[in-house]
Amino acid sequence: MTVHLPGLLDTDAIRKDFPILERLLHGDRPLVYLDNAATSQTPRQVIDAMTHYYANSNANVHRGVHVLAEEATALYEGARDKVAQFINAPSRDEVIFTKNSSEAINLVANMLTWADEPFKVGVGADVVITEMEHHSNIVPWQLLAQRTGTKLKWFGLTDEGRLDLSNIEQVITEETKVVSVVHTSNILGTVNDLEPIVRRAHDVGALVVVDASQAAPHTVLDVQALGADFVAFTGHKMCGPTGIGVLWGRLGLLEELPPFLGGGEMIETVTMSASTYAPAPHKFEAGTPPITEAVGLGAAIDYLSAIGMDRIAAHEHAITGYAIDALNGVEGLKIIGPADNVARGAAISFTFGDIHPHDVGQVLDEQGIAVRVGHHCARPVCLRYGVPATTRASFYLYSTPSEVDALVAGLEHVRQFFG
Amino acid sequence: MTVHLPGLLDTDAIRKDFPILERLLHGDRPLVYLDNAATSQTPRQVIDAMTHYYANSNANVHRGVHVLAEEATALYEGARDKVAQFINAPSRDEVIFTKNSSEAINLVANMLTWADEPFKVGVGADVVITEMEHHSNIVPWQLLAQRTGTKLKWFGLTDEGRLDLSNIEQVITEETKVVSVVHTSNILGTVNDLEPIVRRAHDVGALVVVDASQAAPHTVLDVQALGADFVAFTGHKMCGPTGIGVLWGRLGLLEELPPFLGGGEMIETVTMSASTYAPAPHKFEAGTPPITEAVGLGAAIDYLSAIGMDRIAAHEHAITGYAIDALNGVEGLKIIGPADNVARGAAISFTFGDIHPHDVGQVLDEQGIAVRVGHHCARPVCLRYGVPATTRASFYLYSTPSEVDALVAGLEHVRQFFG
Amino acid sequence: MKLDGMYQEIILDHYRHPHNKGLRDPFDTEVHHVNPTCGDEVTLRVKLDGEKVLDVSYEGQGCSISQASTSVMTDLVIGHTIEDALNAGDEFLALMQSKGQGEPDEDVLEDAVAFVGVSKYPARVKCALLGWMAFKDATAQALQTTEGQK
Amino acid sequence: MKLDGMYQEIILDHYRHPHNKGLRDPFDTEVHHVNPTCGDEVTLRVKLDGEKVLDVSYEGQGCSISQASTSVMTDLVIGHTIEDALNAGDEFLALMQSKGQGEPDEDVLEDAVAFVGVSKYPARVKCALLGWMAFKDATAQALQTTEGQK
Ligand SMILES: Cc1ncc(COP(=O)(O)O)c(C=O)c1O
Ligand SMILES: Cc1ncc(COP(=O)(O)O)c(C=O)c1O
Repeated sequence: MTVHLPGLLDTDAIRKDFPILERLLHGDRPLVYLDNAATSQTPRQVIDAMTHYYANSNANVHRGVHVLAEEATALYEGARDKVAQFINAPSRDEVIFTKNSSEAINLVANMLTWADEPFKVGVGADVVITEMEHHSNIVPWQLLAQRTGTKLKWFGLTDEGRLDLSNIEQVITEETKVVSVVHTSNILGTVNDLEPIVRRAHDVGALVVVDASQAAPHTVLDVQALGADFVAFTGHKMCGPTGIGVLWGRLGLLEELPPFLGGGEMIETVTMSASTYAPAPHKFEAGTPPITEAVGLGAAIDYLSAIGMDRIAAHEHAITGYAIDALNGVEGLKIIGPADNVARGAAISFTFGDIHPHDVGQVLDEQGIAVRVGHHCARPVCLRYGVPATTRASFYLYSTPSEVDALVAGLEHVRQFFG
Repeated sequence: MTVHLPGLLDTDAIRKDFPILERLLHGDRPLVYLDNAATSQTPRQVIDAMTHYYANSNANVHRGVHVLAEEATALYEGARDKVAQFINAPSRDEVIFTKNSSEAINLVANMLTWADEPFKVGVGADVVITEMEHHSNIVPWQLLAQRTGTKLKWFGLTDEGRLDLSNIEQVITEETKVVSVVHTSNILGTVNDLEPIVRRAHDVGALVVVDASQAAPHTVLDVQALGADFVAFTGHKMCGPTGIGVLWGRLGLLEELPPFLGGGEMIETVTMSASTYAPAPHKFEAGTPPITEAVGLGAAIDYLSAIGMDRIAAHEHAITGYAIDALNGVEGLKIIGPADNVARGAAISFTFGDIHPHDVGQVLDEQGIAVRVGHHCARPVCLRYGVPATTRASFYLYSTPSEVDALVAGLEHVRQFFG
Repeated sequence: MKLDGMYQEIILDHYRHPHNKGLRDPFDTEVHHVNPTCGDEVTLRVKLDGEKVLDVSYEGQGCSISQASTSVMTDLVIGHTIEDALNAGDEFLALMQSKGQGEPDEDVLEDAVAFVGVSKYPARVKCALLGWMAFKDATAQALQTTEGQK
Repeated sequence: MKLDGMYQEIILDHYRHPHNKGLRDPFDTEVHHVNPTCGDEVTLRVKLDGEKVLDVSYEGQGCSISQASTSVMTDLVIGHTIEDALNAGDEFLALMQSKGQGEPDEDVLEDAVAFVGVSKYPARVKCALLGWMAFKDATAQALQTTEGQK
């Protein structure tokens, strides 16, 4: 029986674009890929764009006068244009290519580590994060704190899996230099209301960094509407390749803040004793950039945009609602994170009686169902909710209601196995 | 007329592996790709390995219990084994994947920026480089110097394009904490004799970093024989993809030195207030690594190893010798760098009368010949030899004597054009 | 079902009815080990007596593999000589690194031979080793203390 | 040959026999501009007189495009009003950004229309603009100084 939910995409057509979805596991089990928050699958269009690049235009970018170098440069810089348009950036020069989200966030932390006033951090200044951050938005700030003496503060979480902003005036104060917060939690699924945080941060003159790693793939991301100063995301979660991420930053800030990595491409002129730097974004892109990966990310953006990010968001909302209902019907299963389908992304974490997530994941795998188990690089969330780990199912544009059904059936099997 | 040189590889067979070499430019001109020092071309075997990965095993690495995650992890860590074997590393844990050579060198510079004694840099300590470094081995050390007060010193160059080590005792002193030097110059082609540098540096207790970006692709690279403490190289110059580089470092050092980027994968345990770090190499690999790129680099290493790095070196030596002779016969052409074929890599820079390299490159391009023009990210070398820029032809395992002939004929055409 | 290779009945038995679980006195040393990738934890006590392992007791949480493996381990070491116990640990480690190819010696490893299937699942090998590593660590610490007292 | 689209005879003529090359006195301001990606350099002097560009002279090294473009530029601005000269610069910039699609106004740009082919080569556009940018900068500085003296 096929379920029909309002807002679903034509997944029959979409799934044909993803070669891996045809794979059979353990002999004859069709792959049910529910690990999209870890990484997304890659459509043929993206694979082909990269293959075509290697077979036709491969060269190092910039400075070359030969045809291949000009084509490679046009493709690489063209990908920057696509990203800028995708996130509604005021200027293409605000788009910096990094190797992943983590580097993008570390880039901001390191710019600030070496910045002069008015951005200077150190003793007497503080940095604010939240208890639902991914380790990649925790550890860079811990390192900054250790290295500079800046104090690290954070927002706690409510029992419902939402940010507790009740003490916002005490957490974000005149001492706060930067507030870095996740748009959509990769473990809880929570979509945060960033507006009050951005407002308060800007009131006290702090910069706002948004970790949009779980937002860019799933919803319309408009950096101007968001009002933040920096936004980070990563290619491999949005149908793109590994090896590329993006930091968007306000041009005025990128002009004033110091560079991070030094090397080829990021300079204006070099002598042995001193160098001057290229304007943004190149100032922050040392060395040969991820050229093929930018080509792939550009193709991924074309792919997603052709379907429409609003339609993808609606599809995932429908699937997530269906999954929440179905999982709530599984005896002994407890969702960790918002239990309703409001302001919620497509990742659902849960515990399952006292069966350890490793065992849950292993038995699901045997049925071809790929979920993630563990602390999902958000160990403080596990500590907060008193669980050692969770099982997480996460959806994307190709996910179907029958995959949710397969998960529920798989869980019944898990129960029998360990019963 | 085909030229036969001793040591040449079977380029007819090899060229069939590189789809791009079949490309015609400007209508009907076969591509003569002589820009290998900027980036190498990519064999079908490498493209296929990555395509196959995306279509079959794509997943995030580590921590996953599902089949795809286990396959992806095995492939990613398998690539680390291949790199370790390729460079004769004593331990696979000494191989860190970065995004390129530049990041690898910045990684060392930043480890040292935050290190405690005995590695601590700062006022009173110095860092030694050379005048023939690529900007990626200059700017990271300039940044370290500015940030910490460490003094930057360097070896000069002889008129013949070699390192001037006559004052080695004055340059490398008891104050020296690190010596970072290029193995093979990307602009001059010089292969440096590193033995006296390593000896002197270790005598005074300094660490040695070797920029092997132009060595790993072209010759047998044995980190144990080299005796250095860190070695950096980059995937896209050795038949691999963009988006990946390698830092090899001695395990003892990697254990003692502090991490650089923070985030997922590099931690052992995280709480809001403090974290502990995973052992090397993971300590230095924050965030989702370049997984597909590692798969591609592994395939590139298989490809190169099957041919044999010694045989590739012999091939390039033969081609380079042939090219030096041929270019020396071109009136008005002057080689910048060693004029003989001794201790020399496969990159040849030259000036051509008073015709500007940009014009040389443009007219060569029109004939399908791709060379690089400019300062090749080594502006201090141009300043040293009093030239604004050079034209550079650089060879690889698929380069042929007839491509050298095409270059020489192309240069005659350039002369006529601007005559 | 292929999974049976990993979750052998003997493993599920130990998981459902663990042996020697619950911390006991007296003990020489207590250690706390964590598997950071999955949050598995064990607190383990060791009581030595000259040449012999007098007692091992533990408390912990984790997956079936880590819990069963710890239970099996206690059976294998309690009452045996320290040397035999550490030897068994080495054998078990070798088995776990065998990628499913190991041919375990049942005389040495007894119930622990059931874990051969686990060695095919790299992500689970660490689970199986958690209790063993804690035992090795606790024993080494206890021996050191005794050395110090001599 | 397609290259002829870039290296039009008129460009090669200016390259071989540049106009107004060699620094001259008197001048109001002198600027030094560099194209960091290829090492092209120009030192350029401007002498203004109220409304008009009295003189422009320069010294430099670089590729045929940058040298010819600077030579053509001097012809176009010397003796013209400052307004017309800056206008021509804007027209030329627009032409260079046209990716080969520009339809330059020969009345305004004269010999500089020959550069339309260069605009198809992104790597060379900066070369063609070097002299023009230096002129614009030197003129702006000269005007500021005059303003200051009023
Ligand atoms: C000698 C040398 N060092 C460093 C680099 C930098 O490599 P990447 O651009 O891949 O970081 C290069 C390549 O451009 C090089 O030739
Ligand atoms: C919320 C969030 N932030 C940051 C990251 C880190 O992304 P990457 O591993 O690509 O650096 C992830 C993905 O794991 C994530 O889900």
